[in-house]
Amino acid sequence: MSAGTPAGAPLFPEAASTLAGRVDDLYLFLVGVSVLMTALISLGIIFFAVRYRKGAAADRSNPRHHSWPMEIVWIVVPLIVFLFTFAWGAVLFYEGFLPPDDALPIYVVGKQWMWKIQHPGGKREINELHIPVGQPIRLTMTSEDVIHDFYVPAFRVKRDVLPGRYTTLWFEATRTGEYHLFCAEYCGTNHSAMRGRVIVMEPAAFQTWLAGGIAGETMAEAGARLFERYNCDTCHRLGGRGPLLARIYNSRVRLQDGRSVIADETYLRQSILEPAARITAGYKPVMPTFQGQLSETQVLQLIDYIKSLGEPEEEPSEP
Amino acid sequence: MSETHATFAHQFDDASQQTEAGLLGMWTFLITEVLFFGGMFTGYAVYRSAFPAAFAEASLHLDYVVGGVNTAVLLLSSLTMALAVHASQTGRRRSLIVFLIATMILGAAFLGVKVFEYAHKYHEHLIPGPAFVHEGPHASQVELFFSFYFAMTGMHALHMIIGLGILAVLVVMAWRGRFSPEYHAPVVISGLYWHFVDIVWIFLYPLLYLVGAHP
Amino acid sequence: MSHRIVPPRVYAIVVVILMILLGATVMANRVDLGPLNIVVALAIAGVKAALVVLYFMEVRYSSRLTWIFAGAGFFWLIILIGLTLSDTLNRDVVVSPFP
Amino acid sequence: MSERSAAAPAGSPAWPREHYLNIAYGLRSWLLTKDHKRIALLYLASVTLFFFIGGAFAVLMRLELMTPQGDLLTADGYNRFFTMHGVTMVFFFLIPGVPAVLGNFLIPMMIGARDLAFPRLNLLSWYIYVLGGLFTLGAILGGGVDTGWTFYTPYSSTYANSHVIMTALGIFITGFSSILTGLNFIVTVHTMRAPGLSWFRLPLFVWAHYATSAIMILGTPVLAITIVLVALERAFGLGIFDPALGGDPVLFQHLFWFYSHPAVYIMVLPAMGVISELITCFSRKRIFGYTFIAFSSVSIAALGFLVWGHHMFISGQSIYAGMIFSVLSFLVAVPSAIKVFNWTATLHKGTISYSTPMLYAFGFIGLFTIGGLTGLFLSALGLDVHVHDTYFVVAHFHYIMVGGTVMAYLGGIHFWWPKISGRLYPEGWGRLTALIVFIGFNLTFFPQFVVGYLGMPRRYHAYPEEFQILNVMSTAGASILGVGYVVPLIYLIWSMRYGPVAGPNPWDARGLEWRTASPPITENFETTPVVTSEAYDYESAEPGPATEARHV
Ligand code: HEA
Ligand code: HEA
Ligand code: HEC
Ligand code: CUA
Ligand SMILES: [Cu+2]
Repeated sequence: MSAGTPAGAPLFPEAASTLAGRVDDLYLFLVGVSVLMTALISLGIIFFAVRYRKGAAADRSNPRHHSWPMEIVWIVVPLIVFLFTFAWGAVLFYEGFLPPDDALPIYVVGKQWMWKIQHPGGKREINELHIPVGQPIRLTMTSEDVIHDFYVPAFRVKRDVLPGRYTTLWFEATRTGEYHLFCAEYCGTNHSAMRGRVIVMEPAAFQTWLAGGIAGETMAEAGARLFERYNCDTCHRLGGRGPLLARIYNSRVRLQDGRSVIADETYLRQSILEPAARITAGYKPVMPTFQGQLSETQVLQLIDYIKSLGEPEEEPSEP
Repeated sequence: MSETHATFAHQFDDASQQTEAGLLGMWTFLITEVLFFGGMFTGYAVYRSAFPAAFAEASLHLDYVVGGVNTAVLLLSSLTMALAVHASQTGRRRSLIVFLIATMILGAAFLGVKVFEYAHKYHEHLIPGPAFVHEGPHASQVELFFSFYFAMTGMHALHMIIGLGILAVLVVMAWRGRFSPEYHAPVVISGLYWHFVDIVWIFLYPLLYLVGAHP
Repeated sequence: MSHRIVPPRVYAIVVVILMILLGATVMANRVDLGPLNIVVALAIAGVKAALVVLYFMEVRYSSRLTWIFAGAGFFWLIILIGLTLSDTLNRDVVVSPFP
Repeated sequence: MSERSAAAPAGSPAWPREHYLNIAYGLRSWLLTKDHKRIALLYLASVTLFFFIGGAFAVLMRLELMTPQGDLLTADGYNRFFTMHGVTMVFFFLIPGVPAVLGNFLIPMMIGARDLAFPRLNLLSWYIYVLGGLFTLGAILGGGVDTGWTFYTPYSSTYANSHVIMTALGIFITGFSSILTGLNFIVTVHTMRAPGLSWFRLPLFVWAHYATSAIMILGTPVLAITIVLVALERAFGLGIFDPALGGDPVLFQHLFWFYSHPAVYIMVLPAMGVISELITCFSRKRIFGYTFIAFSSVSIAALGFLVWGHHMFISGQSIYAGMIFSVLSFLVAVPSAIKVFNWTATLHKGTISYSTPMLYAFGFIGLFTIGGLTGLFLSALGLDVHVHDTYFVVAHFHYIMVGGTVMAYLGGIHFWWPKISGRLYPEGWGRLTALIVFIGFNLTFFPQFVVGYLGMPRRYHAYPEEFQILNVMSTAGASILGVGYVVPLIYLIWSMRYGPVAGPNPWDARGLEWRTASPPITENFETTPVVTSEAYDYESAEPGPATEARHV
């Protein structure tokens, strides 16, 4: 799908994810509609302008100044096209938020002006993201300072990375190779230097890459260490003052105020940094805040540890 | 907003057109005021729905009795303002001046109480920013609440101060006998402004002072 | 001011009602109604504001245009608050995995 | 008032003995004027100044972008340039542009009034504008701002170390000038119409400005308070948007776009009003579908307030809110389509002449259509994910704002120049520049669609090499465009002294503004005109009322 000029500069972006071709289809559809409409209108204008130019002997009898049928046509026809386009775009968008269950989690922390990436196995990289081809990937992202935006044009995906919150992004690469990674939300001086590469590898090569280098501890191991270091286990143990954290990830937690929420990454993050915001039913608000003591990376490690303690067996259901 | 002469300005055909334009102008201006405060109300709505417990806790730091008395003061000032308009419509200069001054006194009383409340917050270290001190699990969201408290009441107080300035001008004009049953649009128009400021407070009071249930 | 002059008695009655409503807000706040508290508080405030607009600001005796102008600001404010909340109240739905 | 005689064509019958320009001389007579026509000229001068300041920033940016490395400017420098380009162009050129210059000059005349309802407020609005401009210029001279014209928090509130507060104040202050202008227009249109001028006899220019004013009234205050909150957060540590306190940076975006999306319609609706006037005059035909165009202005203004979230599809906004905003964005495109089709239909069976204003009008319709259609790409959720914050967006809005509004603005200035100055501009030069602008424009911004879809993010000081060719094309186009914008400045100023005398109605147009002398007298009309027919009465057999005025 990549056309190019003789000089080698591309005119159409590479398509390297399962989503890319589908976004391109919508794009080309809209290009078609636009070319058609622009041609219709500009040819119409040119035709009238020439035919009825001053001095030309054209038939000007009975000029019209309004016409209900015509108005209705050019209201209804565009409306139909518009609603069709909306539906198409909405479906693509919705699916872009629905990671498959087997998606491989990877954690991303943006900061002025670099991308810090950590694989669950503990491997870290900066401004580079190695991933296997043909495997859905799910990024959990946050920022240490301002808003950034994780953008891989070849995958046609992009999502803002916000401070104080997690956003997620998923994609599945279809072709090996190296692709641009851009920061697409203005974030200060070196915004345009906050660039990197996404390197898509064959799964086997990816495994070798993962295993290579200094074998550090996994994220969950690091999280377990933090869990001890910050004495979380004084409360979060059997008979302790806090709830047991095993199988809590993705379960439905009842809150004191009667609401209930799914314990996703965002919830876990908030529970650690602002425990008072949402108190679990049946417990006292005694947990201290760890805001300012843990870096975003450490919070992610703790969360990965909590996730490693398992998920509920059945789907979380409405209480 | 309107011409201060008892006659009408050259762009108008007659005095009633001028009055009509003045009133419509004030109403249009009040629309902008609704949306000006509206930005803050929106932020408030977002955070209150996100942190109900913290807002309830923070609100307990405000004295709802003092706030309630202040609300009553402001409502009364709206009454005196309405009576001032009435006096101007019926051409009673003396009562016009009396009611305008009464309105000013009530407005000033409101602001006085506000100053006292702010000072109290200062002593309790509840002014957001580096000096903010609050113990407890919701500390940061309590600070958020107080950011709104000061932004909203501060902006309201600023409008009150401007209102007092306008009233002072009206008193001088009334003193000089500028108004008559035929020409008193400035009083009516200023009255609209004053009542609007009152309305803002009518909403601020329950939203800021009465968040959690007071036993 | 071509329209009619409102007798002061009307103002007096309105201010009495306003004071009663003020008392009502405070009393309503003493009972814990859960999420209904805010609804009651806003409803009372809305009635108070309406009284001020209709009588003190004399909209009740004014032209249709004035009614429209008096309502427009509040209407647009509701749009602003409503659509903003349509985002912030539904964030959780997004970040959690769909059931 | 001095009684000096004008340096003008003595004895020329078409030249009025006394008019708004020669009634008084000297700086004082301008700075204290309450005449809407003079205030319009004050605006014209200041708005033009800001356009060239903004344009100069654009030129420097384009020069930097000729090469992929950031070699001409530092990264900080570049960031300041695009911010100040955006801020001056949007807040100090395009928003006041058509309304405060052409609207101010024409609305009272078009409705047969002697002035706006509140002349002093009108003058005040100009002073407020200048004050805001001075703050912004001060910030620029002091080193500038680097937040982007969108001022996203927490960057603007906490991290940026440039003159945010100063610029914010500048925008806050000009906001009030915009509010006052809108207020004045609304009250004027409601209360000051000439006898016989019912709502559906108003020129569509007036309808468009009424709708614009409504947006100014309803939107601007929200921007004002938002900016105040950011400034308070920066200055005193008040934590309204601070994520460290649990504050929500996305809330800022909601408040900002609640104004700034409708503001894009502030920028285009008045231009659409201009186009309706031009098309009818130069095809000598009544407008097609008057009521539809009139109501489409109003519905754009109203629906325009419901779509702001389309700037935030991937900002962490709820996807359901995203869907609501997306579908509403498609709906707001319908009234724009109505206008485009009706304008085209107006040409049918007209008598069309290709004068300069008409060429700009043609340019507007074509480029606005392209800009608008690419807006649909952006409001299609799944596609916006890819093109958001790329050059595709930059191309979209320049097509509408530069290809659309600036073209309409130039067309309008040319069309009403005889009324404003009493003189004709050189037609040949006019047509030539219209062509230069059209070509330069497309060469500048069309490549940006391509480079945007390729994935080049906006606000990038340096970029990967494969995007270079398209960027060089764009820079080349910008220099042609720059020439196209400087030439009219020269010949319009030239014509003020040397142009042929225009007479009251050189276009034989039908609007009330053409029923009085050029330049008009201070009170606009000798006697208040009485309106007896619909707008755009170009086809009536009897010589229009305009011809009467010509024999005076
Ligand atoms: C005058 C300015 C102006 C105008 C009028 C518009 C008009 C529109 N805009 Fe644009 N827009 C901007 C200025 C403007 N915009 C700016 C400045 C930005 C960037 C801000 C920033 O981030 O800095 C932006 C960004 C922007 C975005 C966000 C992009 C992003 O950041 O990801 C979106 C998304 O929906 C959008 C959509 C639209 C739509 C749907 C319209 C519609 O109103 C267009 C309607 C018109 C038409 C559709 C054309 C006429 C129709 C026809 C001829 C009928 C065709 C018929 C058929 C298709 C059958 N715009
Ligand atoms: C009314 C609005 C308006 C107008 C008229 C323009 C006009 C132009 N804009 Fe502007 N632009 C914006 C509004 C506007 N822009 C906004 C809102 C942004 C977003 C900012 C942000 O991201 O925060 C933007 C961003 C923007 C960018 C993207 C920057 C980035 O994201 O990194 C670019 C890049 O090419 C650009 C180019 C131009 C050019 C070439 C013109 C030309 O049309 C200008 C032509 C004018 C002249 C050339 C000046 C006249 C001539 C002289 C001064 C003499 C000297 C000139 C020569 C000898 C060549 N603009
Ligand atoms: C002083 C005791 C205490 C300590 C120390 C403590 N917690 Fe907690 N924790 C609690 C209590 C009590 C709750 C339940 C009430 C609540 O939601 O705040 C809780 C809740 C949680 C929850 C949410 C669980 C649920 O069921 O919703 C998580 C996740 C959590 N804690 C993680 C941690 C981590 C990680 C640490 C260490 C860095 C830690 N806690 C330290 C007492 C503690
Ligand atoms: Cu990070 Cu831009
Ligand atoms: Cu928009």
